[in-house]
Amino acid sequence: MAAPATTGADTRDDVILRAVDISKWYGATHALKGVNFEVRRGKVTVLFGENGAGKSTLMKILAGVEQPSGGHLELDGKRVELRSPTEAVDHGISIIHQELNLCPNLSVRDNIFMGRERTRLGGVDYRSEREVVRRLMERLEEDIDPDTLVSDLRLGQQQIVEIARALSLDTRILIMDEPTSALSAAEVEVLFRVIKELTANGVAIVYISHHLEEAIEISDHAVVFRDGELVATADAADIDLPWVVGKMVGRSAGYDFRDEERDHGDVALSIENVKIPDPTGNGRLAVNDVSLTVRRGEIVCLYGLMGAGRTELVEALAGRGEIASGRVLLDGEDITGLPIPELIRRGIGLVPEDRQRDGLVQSMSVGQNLSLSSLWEMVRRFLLSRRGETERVGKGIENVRVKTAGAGAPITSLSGGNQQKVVIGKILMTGPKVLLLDEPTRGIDVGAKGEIFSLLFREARKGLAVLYVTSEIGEAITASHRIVVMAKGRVVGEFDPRTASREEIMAASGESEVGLHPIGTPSE
Amino acid sequence: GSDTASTADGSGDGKGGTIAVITVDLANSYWQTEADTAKAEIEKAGYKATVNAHNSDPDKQNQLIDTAISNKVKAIILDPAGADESVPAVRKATDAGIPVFLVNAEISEQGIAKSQIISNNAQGATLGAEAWVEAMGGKGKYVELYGNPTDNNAQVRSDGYAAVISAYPDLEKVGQETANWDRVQGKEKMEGLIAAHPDIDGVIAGNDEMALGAIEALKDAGMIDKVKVLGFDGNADAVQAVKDGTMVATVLQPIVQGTKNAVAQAISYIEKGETGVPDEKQSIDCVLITKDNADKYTAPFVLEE
Amino acid sequence: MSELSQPAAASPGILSKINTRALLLEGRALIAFLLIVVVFSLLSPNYLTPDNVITMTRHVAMNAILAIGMLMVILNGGIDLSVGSTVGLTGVVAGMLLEGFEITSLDVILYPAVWVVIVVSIGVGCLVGLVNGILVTRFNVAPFIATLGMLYVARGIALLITNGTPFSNLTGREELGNTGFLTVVKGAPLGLPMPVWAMIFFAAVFAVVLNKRPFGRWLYASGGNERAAELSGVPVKKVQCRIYVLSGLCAAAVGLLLTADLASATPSAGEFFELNAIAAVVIGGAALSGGRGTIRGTLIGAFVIGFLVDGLVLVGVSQFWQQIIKGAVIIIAVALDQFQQNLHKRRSAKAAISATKPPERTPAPA
Amino acid sequence: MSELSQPAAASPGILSKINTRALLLEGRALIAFLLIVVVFSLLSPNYLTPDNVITMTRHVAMNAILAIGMLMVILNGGIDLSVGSTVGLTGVVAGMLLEGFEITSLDVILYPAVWVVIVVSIGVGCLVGLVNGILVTRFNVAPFIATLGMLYVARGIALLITNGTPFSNLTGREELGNTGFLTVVKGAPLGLPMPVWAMIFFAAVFAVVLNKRPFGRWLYASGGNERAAELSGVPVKKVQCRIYVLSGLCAAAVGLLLTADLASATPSAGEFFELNAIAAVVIGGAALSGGRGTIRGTLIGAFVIGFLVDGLVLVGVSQFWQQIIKGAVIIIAVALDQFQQNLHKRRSAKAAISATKPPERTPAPA
Ligand SMILES: Nc1ncnc2c1ncn2[C@@H]1O[C@H](COP(=O)(O)OP(=O)(O)OP(=O)(O)O)[C@@H](O)[C@H]1O
Ligand SMILES: Nc1ncnc2c1ncn2[C@@H]1O[C@H](COP(=O)(O)OP(=O)(O)OP(=O)(O)O)[C@@H](O)[C@H]1O
Ligand SMILES: [Mg+2]
Ligand SMILES: [Mg+2]
Repeated sequence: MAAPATTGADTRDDVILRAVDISKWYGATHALKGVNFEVRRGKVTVLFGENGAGKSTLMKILAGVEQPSGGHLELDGKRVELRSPTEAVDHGISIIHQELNLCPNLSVRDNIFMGRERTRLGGVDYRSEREVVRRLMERLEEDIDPDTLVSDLRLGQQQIVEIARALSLDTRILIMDEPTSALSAAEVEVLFRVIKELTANGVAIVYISHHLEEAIEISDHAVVFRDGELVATADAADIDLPWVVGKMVGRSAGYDFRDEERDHGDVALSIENVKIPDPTGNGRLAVNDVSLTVRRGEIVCLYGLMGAGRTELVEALAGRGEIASGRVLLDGEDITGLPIPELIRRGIGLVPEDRQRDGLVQSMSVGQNLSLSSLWEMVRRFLLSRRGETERVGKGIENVRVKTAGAGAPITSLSGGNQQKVVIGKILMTGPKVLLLDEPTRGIDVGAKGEIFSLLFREARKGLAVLYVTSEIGEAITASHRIVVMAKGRVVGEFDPRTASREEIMAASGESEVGLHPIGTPSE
Repeated sequence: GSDTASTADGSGDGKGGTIAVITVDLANSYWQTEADTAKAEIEKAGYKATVNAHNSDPDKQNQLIDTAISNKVKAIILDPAGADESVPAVRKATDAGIPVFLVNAEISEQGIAKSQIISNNAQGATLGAEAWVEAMGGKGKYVELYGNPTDNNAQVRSDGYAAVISAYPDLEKVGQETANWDRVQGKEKMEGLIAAHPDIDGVIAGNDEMALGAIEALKDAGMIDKVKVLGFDGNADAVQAVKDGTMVATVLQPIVQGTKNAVAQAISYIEKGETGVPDEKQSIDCVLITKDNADKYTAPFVLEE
Repeated sequence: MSELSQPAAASPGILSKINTRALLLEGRALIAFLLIVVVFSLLSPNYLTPDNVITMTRHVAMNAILAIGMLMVILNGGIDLSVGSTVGLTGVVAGMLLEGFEITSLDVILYPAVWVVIVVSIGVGCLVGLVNGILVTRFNVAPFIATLGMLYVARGIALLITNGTPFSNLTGREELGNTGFLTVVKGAPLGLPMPVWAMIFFAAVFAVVLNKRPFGRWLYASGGNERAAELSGVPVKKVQCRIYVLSGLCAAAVGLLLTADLASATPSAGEFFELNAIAAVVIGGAALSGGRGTIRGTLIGAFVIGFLVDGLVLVGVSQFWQQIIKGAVIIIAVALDQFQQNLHKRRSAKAAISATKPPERTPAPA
Repeated sequence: MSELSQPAAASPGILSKINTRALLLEGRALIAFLLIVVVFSLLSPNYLTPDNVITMTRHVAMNAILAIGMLMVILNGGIDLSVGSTVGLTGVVAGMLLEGFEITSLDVILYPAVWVVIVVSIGVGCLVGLVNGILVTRFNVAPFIATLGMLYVARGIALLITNGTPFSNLTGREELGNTGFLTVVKGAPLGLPMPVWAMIFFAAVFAVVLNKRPFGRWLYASGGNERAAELSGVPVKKVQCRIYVLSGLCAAAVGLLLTADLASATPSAGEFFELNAIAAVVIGGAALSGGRGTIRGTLIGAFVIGFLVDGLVLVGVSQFWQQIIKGAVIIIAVALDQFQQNLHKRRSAKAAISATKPPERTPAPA
């Protein structure tokens, strides 16, 4: 274990870790093409780049998770080989992975200390471990009991556990790959405070996020990646949003996308007094007496914090998870409690929150994923018609502009953004009347974001009713015709994005006082 | 067959108490008959009978004996699972004051069980072999289907056959396969043997099930007319095959008689304190079944005098 | 078999990924198979005689049919340990009906026609499968446990029906109009025994179902990622339930074929068939975790096992060694798979690095 | 058993949360167990007699020891089908050594001391496990297949060694100084038979390993999410390999106990023991997918099966019905679990709808 280099507030621009000419192949995918990258003591280096630019890959190499196909690493000017995460940790390098890496069947404490137990007389010293965890949680201003099972935590809280684990190692270099993708604004503030403490103690931070403003705010150094190459570096002082976006996509792209004004058709989806019990069977309501309507061609944003109950709501609308009371009408017909296939036939589909877990069949090709929901359309005389399928799939790929080697390419070979497009394309191929999207842009770069929203606008113009969940206020305001705010399972307000200010919307969601009221405690 | 299930109910749970019958494998008509006979005799004598099978697993046999002891049965009729492995089990029961009467197979120690009533496998094998050799005309190629190697009767019978056949130099054994007493395996293994030796004239099998499997294989290969098959046990299907002329002969194990004796001795021991038979080891000779006496076969494993 | 591969292979790209991988695995199984054939035909002149090949193929057929049913279940990430017992049970039911089914209450004896017998037995098989399916889908019992339980239950029922003694007069009688079971089910049209025809039939039908029917796609999808499949409108539960019925159906078919083959119905028939079936499926390149596997591969797997076992008998290897070799082959055949995949990955990686413009994509590890 | 539950239940223990959840599942097994005891003690006065309880517990013990080993493997999401064969093999090895191990080349016969015999047999068991482990970890063979192969191989070797006939004079001889195997391994200190002591010993040791040693946490972690465990520096492969060795060790212990119990070593000993062991583990609330399960639960599971089987024999249920009932109980015991969880969920859901003040949070079903 290398002790943290404590040089107090004095932070010279000295390089701790240097990646020299790193290249990485995955099978035939050239993920990194000879990258030179530096990590500086006591500084926050922020990586920008579209999906698939190679950010995570480089980070995995720095953390000993992946081995470079070419090039090498230098730690304090000495060449090092990091053959495993453990070796990296021993050199004082730790990482928060982009995707959660927790054991749902174990307690928070066990997750934080697994693999590096504190032992006393050959046995694990649970008491002292629990003590450490409690202190970590205090530092992160989360009241999570060390003995809670991780499976009982919300996504956001699980991400906090990941962060806590990284903090529990005394490291000189801390890599954070999308640490805030599921955090509330308040939780993000806490994290930033912690980061500042760390840097003050000379810890070097490498930070990746697709929340660009947020990332720019925390950065000392900015580094931009584009398809496997490092295309620009700059000091925080001389960068701004347009610059970053420009470098990322290689052209100056507008970050602002807004649908044109238009009056909407009649009500497509109407929800009446819906109540949904908490999925985890703790005797609480995830969704408490929610009513709302969406009109043809209208794009409604469901804004709120983690744990507001939006996922439960949209999932229940899509047929997963039972609706305990209230009803749901599609074009005036009661569709409450119908099975998923029937709902899809009738024209209501969901783009789920967790792409990998609920969106894609990893063992199948791009084409098979696209056609999965609309197979019945390709059946001729009891049999799937190959030609019919290839045609439709081809159209689908066109329609949502998936960048892929072809319909036969494995879905796992696509980057996050393109995978998301496939998930959306799959639902669109069923010709839905109502499209539900849960965090459709989570972990997706601006380029892809823009494309996805213009896609939604186009479909809306054709009369599709859209209801999307987001936790990004900017996205809520720019992309929607109407904003519905949920908090603690209830609808607490409705806003017109043209008139309403960010502040009042966030206030309504209870964002400002989230730290005081831990999420999940019952309302009133 | 009759229902071996209802034991708790049924006749005469009156005076005598229970006698435990532990046989080998109730999915096999031979032992099924053994069990049925025992049960019938026992209930005729006014006792209750429980029937179980150890499927030649000595550990299972152990547990069944244990349970019988717990059950305070009056006596145990046992078809042992292996001559050596069964010794401790029998001793345990005897030590617990429960007399054990062995049927069909023996154990490797004497003076523990009250009586060991065994069908004389060696003598039976000799009978069968002689009849088969005669049918073969004393010459030709043949193969052997061998029983479950962990069952010593497989060896005894095989040796019995060999002893007779060795006297005929013109009889050449060209192959041997283990078919574990089983008809399905008997057929598959025989098909393999036929492929390896298309020119065989005879088959000797350790029991009827394997022989019947072999006969099916020979029928399929259209060789049944020229190939002479020998079985052992004398179960209904085999006797039918003998009648049909597809099997030269089978050796009837006097299992019904043996079981009756065992039960009789058990009851007399319970009631009078002795088996009524001088010596513990009693071997009953097997009877050859050929076309000539096949029609005397009235019930499973029963041959009218 | 080649025409079975057709639908999959012909697919323009859509399926190509699965197949390129599948081909690798099957390739491996195929190598094992050829190896076996070569070795044994060198050891014994009788190994490759037409008669013996037909005999061995008949032995393979039974296992292959079970394996095809098993494949359905395994594609879904499940497993069916009850097929062996189902074989026994359905055979016994057929035997019982052929010998005459006594209704004690009315004391009449029914002698159903042969086709009725066949239908009923198949029905029983499907019923067993249905129970498995319901246990797995409705009661969320792990497939291993549900079918393990059924293994005992079905066998027990078979024993109860026969009470130990096999049904052996299955020829039926003219005046009862229930003759022909043996002749029909045991016939050998065009010199191929019925089991072989059955195998070809099942293979063809199930290959079409897997590659041409939405059901097949649903099965692969729910095996690959159940949650995603469900949310995409795949009737996951229905699929899951149906595959066990199909597996039961295959078992019933084998039960009938076996009964006819032995001209008698023993309750102990089919013991441990499940193990061979599973082995065949896995040797054929299927993943027990679900989502990966093909009919073609499964057939090859069945041939590997069948031709191995019969070969060992033919050359007269001792019973004991037969077991050891069989076990070893199962392991090696599957271990090869892994080895080959790694090799392949490494090679293509090398190729990519050295190449100026990289060769066509290779699947990322799922 | 209560003191075994100690480490798990005691709040400082690992997985204290898991255990509250596990309690539900075990509770279910416990109910089944009590039900069995009550029913049979009503049906037979001899069921609950001290002697019979000890007898039944001895029968339970062997299966329980195997089940404990099996639990290790299942916690990791694996399975070990080879334990039954390993029992047979190790027993045979012990028998061979006790009868005198002949080195033909030197034509001397070695009569190793009893402790040597025991050590060697245990060693053999661990070796079998090690091979399984290496196949699973190095060659990525699916546990089901690797251990299925070993099932055949180990049994085959056992048969080869004995050539079918059991070793039966295990008493040894004074002048050879290899006496005492039977007396030692078959003794019954304090009136409890050796197998029972062994069960208690194994249960205690493994409970400590699971709840107190880092190894335990590693096992639960790698069973819950292998990648996560690996990334956090858990030596996943090592853990995975070791559990198969442990399972082999347990099998070896049973092999010795069984041999002593039978006073002879048969190659066929231990056939199908694996199925009972697996059933015990699952009835005890473990998930075949890994990450969930406890020693305590496993013990209860073993008692459920053991006391059921013996009870059925005791009250004289027919062999055939015994099978059916056993299968049904296995299924029902596990189905109850699901049923219970759903019930719980529905209730809390209702509560949620109607409640003004909701009940305190309870852990979610895995
Ligand atoms: N395990 C893998 N196997 C094959 N290809 C991979 C693998 N991991 C990443 N890739 C490919 O490498 C490239 C870089 O991926 P990487 O995850 O580093 O991008 P990223 O910048 O992190 O994207 P995101 O912003 O979505 O996280 C992508 O084309 C991706 O498809
Ligand atoms: N795993 C869980 N354990 C306990 N409570 C949960 C869990 N998941 C969700 N909840 C509860 O259900 C409600 C909704 O949670 P959820 O995270 O789905 O909200 P959300 O609005 O969908 O947040 P997100 O931004 O992730 O979509 C909250 O009351 C939360 O406490
Ligand atoms: Mg990334
Ligand atoms: Mg959500």
